[in-house]
Amino acid sequence: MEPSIPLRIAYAFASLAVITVYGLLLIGSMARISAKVQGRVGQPVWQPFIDIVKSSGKRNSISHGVMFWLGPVFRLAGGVGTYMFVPAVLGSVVFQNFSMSGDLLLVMYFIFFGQLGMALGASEGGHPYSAIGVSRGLAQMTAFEVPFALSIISIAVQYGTLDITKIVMAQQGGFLNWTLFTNPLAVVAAMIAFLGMSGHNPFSVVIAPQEIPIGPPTEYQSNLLGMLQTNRAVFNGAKLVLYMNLFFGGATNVPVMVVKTFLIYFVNIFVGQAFPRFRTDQAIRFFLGVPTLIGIAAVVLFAF
Amino acid sequence: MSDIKFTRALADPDHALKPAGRPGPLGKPLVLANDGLPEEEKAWFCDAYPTASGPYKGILENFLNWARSKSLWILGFGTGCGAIELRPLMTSRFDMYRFGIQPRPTPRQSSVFVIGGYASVKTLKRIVRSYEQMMGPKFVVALGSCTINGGMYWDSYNTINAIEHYIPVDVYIAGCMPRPEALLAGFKELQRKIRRGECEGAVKYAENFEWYKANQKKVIHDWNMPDYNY
Amino acid sequence: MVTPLAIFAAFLATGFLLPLADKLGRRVSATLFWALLAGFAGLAAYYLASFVAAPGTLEIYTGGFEPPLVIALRLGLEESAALAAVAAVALLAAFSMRKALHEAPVSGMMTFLMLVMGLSGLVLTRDLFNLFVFLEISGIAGYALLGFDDRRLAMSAAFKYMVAGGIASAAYLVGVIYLYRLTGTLNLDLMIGSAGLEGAAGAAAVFFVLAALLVELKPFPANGWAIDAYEAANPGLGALFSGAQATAMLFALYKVFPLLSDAHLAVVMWAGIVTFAFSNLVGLRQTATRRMFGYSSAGQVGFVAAALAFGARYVEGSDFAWLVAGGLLVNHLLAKTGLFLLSAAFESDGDGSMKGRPGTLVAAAAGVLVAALVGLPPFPAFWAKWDLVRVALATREYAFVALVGAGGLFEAWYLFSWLVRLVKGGADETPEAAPVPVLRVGADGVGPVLAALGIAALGGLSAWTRGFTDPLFWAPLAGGLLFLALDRLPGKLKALLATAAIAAFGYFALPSMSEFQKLFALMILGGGALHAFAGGYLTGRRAGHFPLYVMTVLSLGYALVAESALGFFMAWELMALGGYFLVLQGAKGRSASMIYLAFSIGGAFLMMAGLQLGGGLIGGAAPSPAALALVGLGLLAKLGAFGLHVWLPGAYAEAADDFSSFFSASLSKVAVFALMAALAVFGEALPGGELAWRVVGWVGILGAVLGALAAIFQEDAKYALAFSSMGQMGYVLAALAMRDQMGWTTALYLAATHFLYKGMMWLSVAGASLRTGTRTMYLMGGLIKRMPISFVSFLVGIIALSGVPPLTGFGGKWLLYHSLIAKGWYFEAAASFLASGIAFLYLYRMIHSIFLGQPKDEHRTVKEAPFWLVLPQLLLLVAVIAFSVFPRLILDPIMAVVGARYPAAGFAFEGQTLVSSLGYWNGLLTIVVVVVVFVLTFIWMVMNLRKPRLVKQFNIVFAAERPFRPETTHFAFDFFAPYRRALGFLVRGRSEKAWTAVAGLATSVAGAIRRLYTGNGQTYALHVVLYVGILYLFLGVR
Amino acid sequence: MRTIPADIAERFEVGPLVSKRADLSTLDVDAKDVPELLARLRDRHGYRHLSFVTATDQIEEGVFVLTYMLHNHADNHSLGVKCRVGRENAVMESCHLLWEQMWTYQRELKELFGIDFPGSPRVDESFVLEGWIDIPPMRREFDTREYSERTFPTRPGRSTKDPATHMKEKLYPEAL
Amino acid sequence: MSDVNIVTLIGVALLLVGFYGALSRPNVIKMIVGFAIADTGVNMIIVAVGYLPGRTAPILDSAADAAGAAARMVDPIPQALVLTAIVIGLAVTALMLSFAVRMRRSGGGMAIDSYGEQKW
Repeated sequence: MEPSIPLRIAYAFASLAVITVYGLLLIGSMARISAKVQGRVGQPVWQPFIDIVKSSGKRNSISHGVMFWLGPVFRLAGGVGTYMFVPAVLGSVVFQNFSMSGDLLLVMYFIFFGQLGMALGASEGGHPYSAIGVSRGLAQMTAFEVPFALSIISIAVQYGTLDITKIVMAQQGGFLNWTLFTNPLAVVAAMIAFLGMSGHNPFSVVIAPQEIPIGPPTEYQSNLLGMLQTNRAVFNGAKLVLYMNLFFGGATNVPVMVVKTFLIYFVNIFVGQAFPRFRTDQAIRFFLGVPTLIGIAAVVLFAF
Repeated sequence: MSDIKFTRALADPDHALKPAGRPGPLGKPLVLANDGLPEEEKAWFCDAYPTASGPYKGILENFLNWARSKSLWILGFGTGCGAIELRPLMTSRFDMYRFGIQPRPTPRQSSVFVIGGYASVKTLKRIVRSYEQMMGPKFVVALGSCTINGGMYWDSYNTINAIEHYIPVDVYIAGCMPRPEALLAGFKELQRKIRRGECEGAVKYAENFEWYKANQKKVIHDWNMPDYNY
Repeated sequence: MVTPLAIFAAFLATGFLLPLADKLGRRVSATLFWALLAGFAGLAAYYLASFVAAPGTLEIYTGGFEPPLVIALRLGLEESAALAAVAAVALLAAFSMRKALHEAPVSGMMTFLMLVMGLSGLVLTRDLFNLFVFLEISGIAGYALLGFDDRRLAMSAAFKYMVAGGIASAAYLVGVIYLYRLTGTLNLDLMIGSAGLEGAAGAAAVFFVLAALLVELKPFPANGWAIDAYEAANPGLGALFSGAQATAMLFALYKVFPLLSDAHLAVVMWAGIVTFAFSNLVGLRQTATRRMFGYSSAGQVGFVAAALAFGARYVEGSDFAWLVAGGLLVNHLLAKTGLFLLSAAFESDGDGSMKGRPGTLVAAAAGVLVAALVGLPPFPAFWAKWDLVRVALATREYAFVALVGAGGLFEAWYLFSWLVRLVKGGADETPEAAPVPVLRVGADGVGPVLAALGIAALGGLSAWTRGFTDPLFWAPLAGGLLFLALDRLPGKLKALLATAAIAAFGYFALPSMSEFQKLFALMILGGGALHAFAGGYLTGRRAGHFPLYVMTVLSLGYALVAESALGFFMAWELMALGGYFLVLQGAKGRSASMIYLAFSIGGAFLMMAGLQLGGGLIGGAAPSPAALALVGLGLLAKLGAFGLHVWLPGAYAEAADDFSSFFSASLSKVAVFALMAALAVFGEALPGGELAWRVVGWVGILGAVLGALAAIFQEDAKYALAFSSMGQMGYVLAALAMRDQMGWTTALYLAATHFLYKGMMWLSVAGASLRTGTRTMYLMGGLIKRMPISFVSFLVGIIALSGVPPLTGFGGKWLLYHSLIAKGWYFEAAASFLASGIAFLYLYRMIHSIFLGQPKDEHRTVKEAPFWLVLPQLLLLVAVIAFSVFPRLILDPIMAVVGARYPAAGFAFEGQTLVSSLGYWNGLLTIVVVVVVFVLTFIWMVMNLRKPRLVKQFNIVFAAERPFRPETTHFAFDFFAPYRRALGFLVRGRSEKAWTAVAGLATSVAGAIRRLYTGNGQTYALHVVLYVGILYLFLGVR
Repeated sequence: MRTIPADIAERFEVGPLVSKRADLSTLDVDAKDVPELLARLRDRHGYRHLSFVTATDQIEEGVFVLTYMLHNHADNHSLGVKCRVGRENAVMESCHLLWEQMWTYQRELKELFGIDFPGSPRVDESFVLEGWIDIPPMRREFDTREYSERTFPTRPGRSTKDPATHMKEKLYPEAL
Repeated sequence: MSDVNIVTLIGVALLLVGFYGALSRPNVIKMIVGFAIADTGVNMIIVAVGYLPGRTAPILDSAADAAGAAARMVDPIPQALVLTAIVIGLAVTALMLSFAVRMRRSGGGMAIDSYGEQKW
């Protein structure tokens, strides 16, 4: 049964609230896990909440122009929108979001919406480091898109569809039906791409705090920064849910979603804690090397 | 080449510390003069007069103060030898992250400025600039004797003696150098002060802007920046 | 009717009278001279008119006996036409030489008259020995005139000429006397069909005559003496040699054709076409104008001879000779005469430098002459070439066709280079030199202009007689002429008028169009009108822009509706020509326009060959893979497909900004149109089958990837956009190559949306570079505050182009990936992902470098782009938004068009949702969700703002320092340096290098070949002797 | 025992070679001979490395003593070439053409001592002190304490204690 | 058909000798001489072609009257032609010589290869 429009909007807000809270807690807990790896106690898991409150509670702010203000708006709208286009929980009316707008391609391209807007806002700040950060970020993005795209093509071939819901449906009925087991090469390629997407080590040269003070958001502060921090949670959530749907059988209820996304995200931390940072050109070559070959293999395996 | 002129500094005999917290003069101009800049450079910098925001009162403000105290982002700017004592704070032994303290590379996003020991005149210029670029409310922790009364550099020709003449300071941590434990204690003290609503350095700075600026300009002779760095 | 014998009588009498008259004063003798020439011309015109009115021949027997006892003359339509040509050129040449003739001793005028008389005799006589006499008369007069002004160069050239002429006449005499011996007559008509010609002796005798005539036609490589003569001659005399003498000689050759066997004719044909190809090849290395014209003349005469021989071999009747050889000859004659006269007026010295720049009228005449000579429409050679190639392909003379194409390409290259030097002044190496002053040439310009007018009139006549009576066909030319006439009006007014003209064309053309044509008409004519309006953005007259622009747009329009392949092809060539001149008008357009021209002409020739091969007619042609391959190759060159793209960036970037925009947004689509139409006509089979289409697909995808990659490394905004266009058209090509409902829907959608957003982006950049005075991106920056509308337009453009939802671009990406994956082209899809990722890089880089970042001090006071640029952008913006919200607005017509060809399989609409076999996309819902989320977020941002302070450009955290200059703070130069390190090796211009190597090979070969021309008269004589010997061997072998 | 090389001894009026350590000697020379001597030491005697250039203010004698410290990597020996320059209008010939890094030292000497090196690159720009307007601070007639008191407001109540006594008082008051 | 007679052979030989001279002697005057010789050769060939064995010269006199001319005379036309050819040849030779003189006067040498300024 299709819910009415107001109800659907209400559901969307509820869904968004859940993913925001969960995303922030996820970031907090991952920071804490990292701390444990380094032998520290680490920050409280709710630290991201406090940080956002603090940022939003700043008493003054500066702006470099209209686009500078719109940058975080684009970014957050991009994050929220991405999430809105992904069905988070299979069969749940509340978490269905607005996934009827389009299929996987819509989600993949909408990811760029926020990035582009943010890049423009950062640009208007006029800070050279912002532009350098954007340059690195975009450059890296083009590279990890390749294995990711190959992986997507592989599963599109495998399932004969780009409809996320259908892909999830096809993976139901036991964990052996997950893409992880039916198409492991595609999952490997996509997970490597995911490392780049998340910007953790070894692909963190974009924000490289030691040389270009945190890259694109160098000039952002106050509630604009707060929006960026919020987006990080929502956007992470959206991406994780997408990955879960595509590769790990999706979820039929919220707890399963929580567990699965947590584990997916954990891969980042696991790798990030163990590796140093690539330079941009190294990262590009890396992604266009072995991960791309794996992706090609994944396509070949299912296409021919 | 040999026409160097040895001139005495244009000294101001009035070294007395004016009472803190005094309300600034009424009828402040809306626009800064930015005399230090050549005419063609003035268009590059914002020339608005800084205004005080706050202090505020109320439950919301108390909540925000709590949040501020729990989320202290240190500007990653090692101004003196004391910066070396900040590094251990990140290690597993001291782990400042526990208290919500973490370094941040840009003043725009930082809330705490740690003056790491002696500040030469040359550094002071950068301190002032970075401090002004931080968003309020902002807090200053000055560590080491040098920031309090000049310390071992008390008679140096290029090290200032008391930092609070140039920017407002919330917490001093004495020692030469103070150990990381002392730093942690200082930060805890800062958190308490913030929660009590006593850390209104930004407001003080804005209200006594002329006084601070006069002090700064007295020692910084090549003032090639706007009077207030947004 | 006055007997033609009167001509000789009059010339001889005047020749003897002139010295007497000269005693009475130069004025008297000059009057006599001019009167005779004018009378001769009048008589020739009268003959021509009367024979056109009443065809027939007039046989004249001198002395009242019948041949063989007397010398016979013949005057018919052909002869009178040749006489008229000789007379016309003689008049023009004499006019050009008037000063020299008036000042020199009277024998100069006498010799001139003798030359003209000799040439007339060559045309008229039917007696072989008499032919020899006239040959010698004209020859001796020619030598004498050549060396007349006592320059050492001229004299040595004349001597070399005489040496070669001596050998030729010896051969001729030997040949004639043996013919006489074998046939018993000297009369050509009696000789034809004589039994004496049979056998080896007859063939040998004929060969000697033929060889002598061929040598006189200056065949490659035995033509060094002729080239020297052309170079040394007074330009007027050069015109006479190249025009009149060549005509007469060709006519003489044509006369003896009936004597020739097929083997002889083959020798003529191949000798002629080899001369055409190789003379022009050698001409590539030439900078001295007259020597260059000499090579060109030798080539053209060879071409005509080849066409004549070809016609004699393969085509029944004389119509072919009339149409083709006559067309080519009259074209060459007028064009070369005009060019020689132009060089007389503008050339300062032999080194190719010019005294000044011509005014608009003379420049237009020069353009007409060069274009005509190269065989571009609508001039006679174009039509002749079309027929020649058709028959040549039908008779499977592929090597012949290839040589025709190659020679034309070489000739186009150096002639247009010369034209560039003429109209832009200076040498090629100094494009930045100070503007050359306009040289007023006065009366000296009359000759070239008359020649241009004549050639244009004849061209128009050719078109008309071929049945092109459709007003739409004439619209481009009429439009161009109209705006040439209106060129004095202010630019803004002309912009409005041009908009109206294009709209009017659309109004008349639209009713007859199919849906498919209408779709492209929207892009091409709609875009044409928009950009015509945008053309008002510059102040001043914009002399010469609008005639060319209107001609180009309207010929594109006609290309859409053309019903015959010839009509289409002529529109196509006209468009290429207009585009070339428009690129040339750009400040640094020289080399870009030349490369564009080379690819246009090469591509067009392939296309012509393909069209001919496929039957020559749109509709009713048989499917032909070879035809499709050739036409497709020609179209890929126009599309800028990978490998054939080297002309594209320069041409797009160096044209005027508004034309760049039209070029990229609209003009490139006509290749898509033509490709789709060609598929409909010639079938879908390519040589190589499905694999070939896969290759085409990959060519498209590689173009997309490498175009985008090249774009990110550009510092020049227009080059970046140009490479971007190349990449975008690559997607279109790949989609086209899929050849199914999904693929074509994608291709059309991509083409249509590319038209919209690329137009916005180009115009926006045009505004920015107009206001800042630079195209280099890192010199701009921070223009958002000064040019907000341009910024918004560019922003919407990049969002649309990059394919980010919710704007139109995403539809394109969605369609592309769905169709690629559904087709099973998985790796193409992956490469497209990479390409569209890379597209982000240059898009961001452009908007950052131009509109964001640090504004420069000198741009602090720039204004928003002119209204003329802003309005078209806003219109396109509205269209983009409308199509974004309601994708069905554009997809429904496209799917209807595609549905007419391919059955619906794959894409279908369910309500507002577009559904494919793989997924779905609801454009309306997407945009609603995005807008709602965006608005809510925006409200949240505004509500949370605390004391926002708008700060200035240097209020940035600069590592506790302050920035010192905007130039050093704006991070924009070599923006993607890491990318260059990682992947820059992919775009080191390998295609450019490959093509440069090809061009280098051609010029090296030319350089090697021209070592033959040592300048030594004796060597030249040896060449002639050897040439005759080798030709004889060829004859024997055959 | 190191000796002055013969070619140097015969060309320049040099003082005795004073050996400070096994690997360090100094040599007094007239200021006008310095560039030539340095060039010869660098090119002929292996002192290719310029360690530093510094000055000492001999206010009593009215001169600055400039020390050019060179190092010979081959036999691990440093040689300080010393010369004396008058304090009033102190000018010394620039040697930046011998070692590129020399200009940095010369710029520093100009700022801190007021010794001018005409022709040295950027010698008149400020070096470590931005906007210094007093007499060069390393001159001994410059009273740094007076300057500091005059320029930098200080906190009243400052006192100085001997650290050892102070800590004893603090930690072991009973021992006193 | 017996075209081969001694005059033809000499004519051909002269033609070849003339051409050889024109092609091998760099001296301009010698080249002209070569051409003159070749011309003569051509003329001889022409005359020889008109020659019919055992017939008389084409002059209407006692040896041949108007009625029997066609049977008894050699072909007169080549002889008529050769006159024209000789005249033309003479004109050409004269023109060449005059050019040679003027070229020499204009500062060039006597050798043909000193007039190679125009090339390529």
